[in-house]
Amino acid sequence: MTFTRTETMVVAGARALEGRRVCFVGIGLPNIAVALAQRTVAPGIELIYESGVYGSRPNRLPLSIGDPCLVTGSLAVMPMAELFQYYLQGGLVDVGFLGAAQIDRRGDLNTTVIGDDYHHPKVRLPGSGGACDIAQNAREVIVLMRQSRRSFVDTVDFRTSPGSRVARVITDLGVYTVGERLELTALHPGVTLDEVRAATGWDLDLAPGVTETPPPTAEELRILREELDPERIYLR
Amino acid sequence: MTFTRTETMVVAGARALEGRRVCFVGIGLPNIAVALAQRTVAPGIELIYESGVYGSRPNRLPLSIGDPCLVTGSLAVMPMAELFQYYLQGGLVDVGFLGAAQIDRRGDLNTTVIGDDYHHPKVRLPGSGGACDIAQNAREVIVLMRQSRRSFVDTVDFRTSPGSRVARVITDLGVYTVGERLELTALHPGVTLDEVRAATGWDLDLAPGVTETPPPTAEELRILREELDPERIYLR
Amino acid sequence: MSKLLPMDEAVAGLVHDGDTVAIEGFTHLISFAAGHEIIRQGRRDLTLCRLTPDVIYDQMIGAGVARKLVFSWLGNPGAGSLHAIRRLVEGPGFEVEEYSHFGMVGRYAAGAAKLPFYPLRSFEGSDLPSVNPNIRTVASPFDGEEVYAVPPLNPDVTIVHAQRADVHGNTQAWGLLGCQKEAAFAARRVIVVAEEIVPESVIRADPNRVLLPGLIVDAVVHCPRGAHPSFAQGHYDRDNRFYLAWEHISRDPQRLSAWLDEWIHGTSDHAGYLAKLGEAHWDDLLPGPALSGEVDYGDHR
Amino acid sequence: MSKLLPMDEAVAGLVHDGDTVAIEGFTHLISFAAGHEIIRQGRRDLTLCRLTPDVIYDQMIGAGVARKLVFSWLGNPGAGSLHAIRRLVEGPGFEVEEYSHFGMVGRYAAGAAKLPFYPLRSFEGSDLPSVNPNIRTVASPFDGEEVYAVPPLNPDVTIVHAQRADVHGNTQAWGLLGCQKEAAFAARRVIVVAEEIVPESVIRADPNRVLLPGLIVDAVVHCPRGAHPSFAQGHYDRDNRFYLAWEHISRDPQRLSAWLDEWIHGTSDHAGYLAKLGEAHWDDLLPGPALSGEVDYGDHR
Repeated sequence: MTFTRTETMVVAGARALEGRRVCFVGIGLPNIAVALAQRTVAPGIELIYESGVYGSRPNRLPLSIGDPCLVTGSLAVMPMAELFQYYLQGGLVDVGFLGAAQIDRRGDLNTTVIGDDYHHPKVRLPGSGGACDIAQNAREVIVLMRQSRRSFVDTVDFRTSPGSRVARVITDLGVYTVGERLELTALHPGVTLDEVRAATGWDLDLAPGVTETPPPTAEELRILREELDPERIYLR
Repeated sequence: MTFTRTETMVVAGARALEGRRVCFVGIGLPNIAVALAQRTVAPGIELIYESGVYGSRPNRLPLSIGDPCLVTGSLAVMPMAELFQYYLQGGLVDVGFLGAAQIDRRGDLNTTVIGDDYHHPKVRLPGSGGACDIAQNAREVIVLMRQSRRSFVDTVDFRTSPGSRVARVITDLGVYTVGERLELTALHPGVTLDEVRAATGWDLDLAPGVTETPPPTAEELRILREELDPERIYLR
Repeated sequence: MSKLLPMDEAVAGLVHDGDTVAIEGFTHLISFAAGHEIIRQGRRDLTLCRLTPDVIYDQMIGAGVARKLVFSWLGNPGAGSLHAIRRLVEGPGFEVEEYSHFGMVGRYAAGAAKLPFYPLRSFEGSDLPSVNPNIRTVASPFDGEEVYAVPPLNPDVTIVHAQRADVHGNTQAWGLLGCQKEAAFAARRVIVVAEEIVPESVIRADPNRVLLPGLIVDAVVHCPRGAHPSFAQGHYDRDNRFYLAWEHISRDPQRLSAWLDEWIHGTSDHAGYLAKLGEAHWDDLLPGPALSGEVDYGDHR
Repeated sequence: MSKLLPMDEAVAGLVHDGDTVAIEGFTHLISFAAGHEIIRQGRRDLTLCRLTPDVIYDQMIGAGVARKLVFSWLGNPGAGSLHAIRRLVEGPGFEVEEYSHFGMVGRYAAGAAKLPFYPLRSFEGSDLPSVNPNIRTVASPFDGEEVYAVPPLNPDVTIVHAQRADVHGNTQAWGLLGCQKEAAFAARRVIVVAEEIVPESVIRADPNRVLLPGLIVDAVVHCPRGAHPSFAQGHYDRDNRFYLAWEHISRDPQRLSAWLDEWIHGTSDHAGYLAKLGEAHWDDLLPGPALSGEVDYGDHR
């Protein structure tokens, strides 16, 4: 069965949620990864969104973290002030699931600007949203993002969110654990170490015994392609 | 028509609410005075209670500031945190309506202890409740209390709530305005100046031109006795 | 997984000697049934927290379960005083820590939000800061203005009574909400006591009505009329005759002790207490209906 | 006294050149209709505040109404970028002030609560404090621990869209609530825009559902579908095709200008905008029902 690297990335993201109780779902790719996790390895996981919803059971794949399908049938909808204060800052979130435009070897994340001068950026990105808040208050953080020399940089142009609680990074090429710095622990099927090195803006560290990510199963791919994203909104 | 001094006090309290928009109703006698005001001089006044209710239209005289009759049919019920932060501290309360065990010539209020030693009180009173919060955050404060040498004291034994925003004091003997200190502005019908002096623990100040409180009208008494408090719970 | 437990097991498992305990509910939804069970099980040395200690803490403190009280208004609302507590407070040895209502609300809110302090405008010109070192000032880092601050309060266990919950502890309440939410989020352990246990689908049909998520709840106890003599909006009214009677019971230590023997130690649980009260007791405490109406969340798919 | 006004009068009377304006609503209940009317009336030099500027602020800023933006996430959610804003931000002269979501929520909350600052745990290890002097630290007066703080934000006017309100401005909403409440309580003036105007009795039947009391509301505008292309829970879904199309319209200044001419300046009000959109446009945006169920408040008398 053939599959894309984006599919492998999303599947690896979903699998990383096994055993988690409460996941704070960031903007973008994390949305589809948690939807897959709810249908596979983590049926009991409760999802929390910065829009002010806890315990969503969406009837369709949400188009954004503020989709009305996240509200209907959820366990709790509340002012954002309550969610940020009592759920997130209160320490109830096991894992925050974030994307980013840039990450560096320390796990610091940039979603603010490309370029050295904040006031005259080369590219203006969306900014923090809840990312900086999640990065400091979730017990740990998993990052899901596409990897390239432009996104995996030696030092981020702007540190939007600190890497202090980033525990794992999952890309379309492989999986990293993060202590003091990123270490490659698994390569996705068909990806070579040279390819990863070419897509990393620093001298890559390897964990002892780099493995291969088990490929997406037929069932995982069926859920992704038929149930969750038939229009390829996230999987494009 | 005969009437008691308690009735005159409550009627004077109600009349003082004419033209007010939002009244924060404290524990005790203020409850019946605002109920009378809603039925006479201030039909549009909105009542707010520290229990977390705004815009009550009770179908009976509330037994306490947390009576369920204050909730049903009100405009807003909310966590106390919201009421204290956004309504009271936010500056939306025109007038706070408080009772007290002791008041002194500066208008400072005591509802905490009788006796000099807080840690070994002669009498332990209820304490602040919301009074200290109301006294600092309502635009102005009206005090409703029975007057005697024990309640009108030179200096309160314990300053629970500051008198800085107390504008008027209404007792069973008369009415006071408060600037730097209390000044008697009206005597209730049948009350003499000597009687007031005997019930005041300091050298009483008189406003220029002390008047007499207009006696309760037949309609005011009918509402109090027949509609509001037929069992004489507040009017005892 | 169901968290449903009988009251005795919930209290035995989650409330320990020496704990800081909050049974909250501002006049409304006060879990008397849980307080009574704590008396039956003979807990000792509790630090009891509540804005308004109310009759329930007078009963508990009269029964000897506590060594300290944290509060903001110590009275029997509309009915008189709390004499068991007053006897202790006016004598030596019993510790009290006293705030305004806003101060107490702020302590729970800081506890729930994991903040080291809660800023508020109160206490200016009051003697309360002079007798409570936990009321301090803090300066704004923007304009230097000073406001007051209180520290977080994190009970070991908070007990919340509500109109309904599912077996996972997802809890909804309406009417006065007091600071039940803040006290529960601030607590290390939470017991929910509910008038009704409902299917999860009832909760999920109206998610804006949530008070607490099951996530923070350790035990759910089904205990209809467990807030008596306080009230449950739409279920039963406050039993004001009992509050008035308490003024006399509590004033006399011997009567208080006899009352505890008869009504608490003499009943094995809240069902026993209710049986003793009798069904006719409720005749004039049950309100007519006043329905909320429905809103439409929409089946967005 | 009724506060009901047509949109043009509400905006003319309450939104002035140079004002600080917040049209809030987190993805949900965004008052596009009010934003469009502000464009039609040619307001200038506004400071626009929103957590997520969204397409509405891209339209307004593209139309030249603003000189400054206060925000926390600048994107077209799920669809791309906000090019009109980006062109200004990447060039000189346009001012931005940037926080995290929690920081923005805290600014409104401090504004609503009249506090000189709002303490929160965020920004540690982020570069945001180095580019925004309004993000500072404050030490706890209890244990000395430092947390971050943001200053109050008090808009001159906040515009809130909701599912229903009465003519006095008593407003109820369900589904995502964002920080509509905080932004409204923080504001000097408030405009409520509602899908439905209901009798006061509908509001009073469910007082726990309140979003805003009429007390703080200056004008009520009846404007069904006034949140399009954002959504109103239970009323209509997000028009995602429009959000996707905006990516292309906004990218090209000439197309943007043509769009404004056709859809905003070329329509006299939101009714005109809706007529142009056509009724068939809504065919797949209307959800099926998902009712909340009722609760009983009890006729306690």
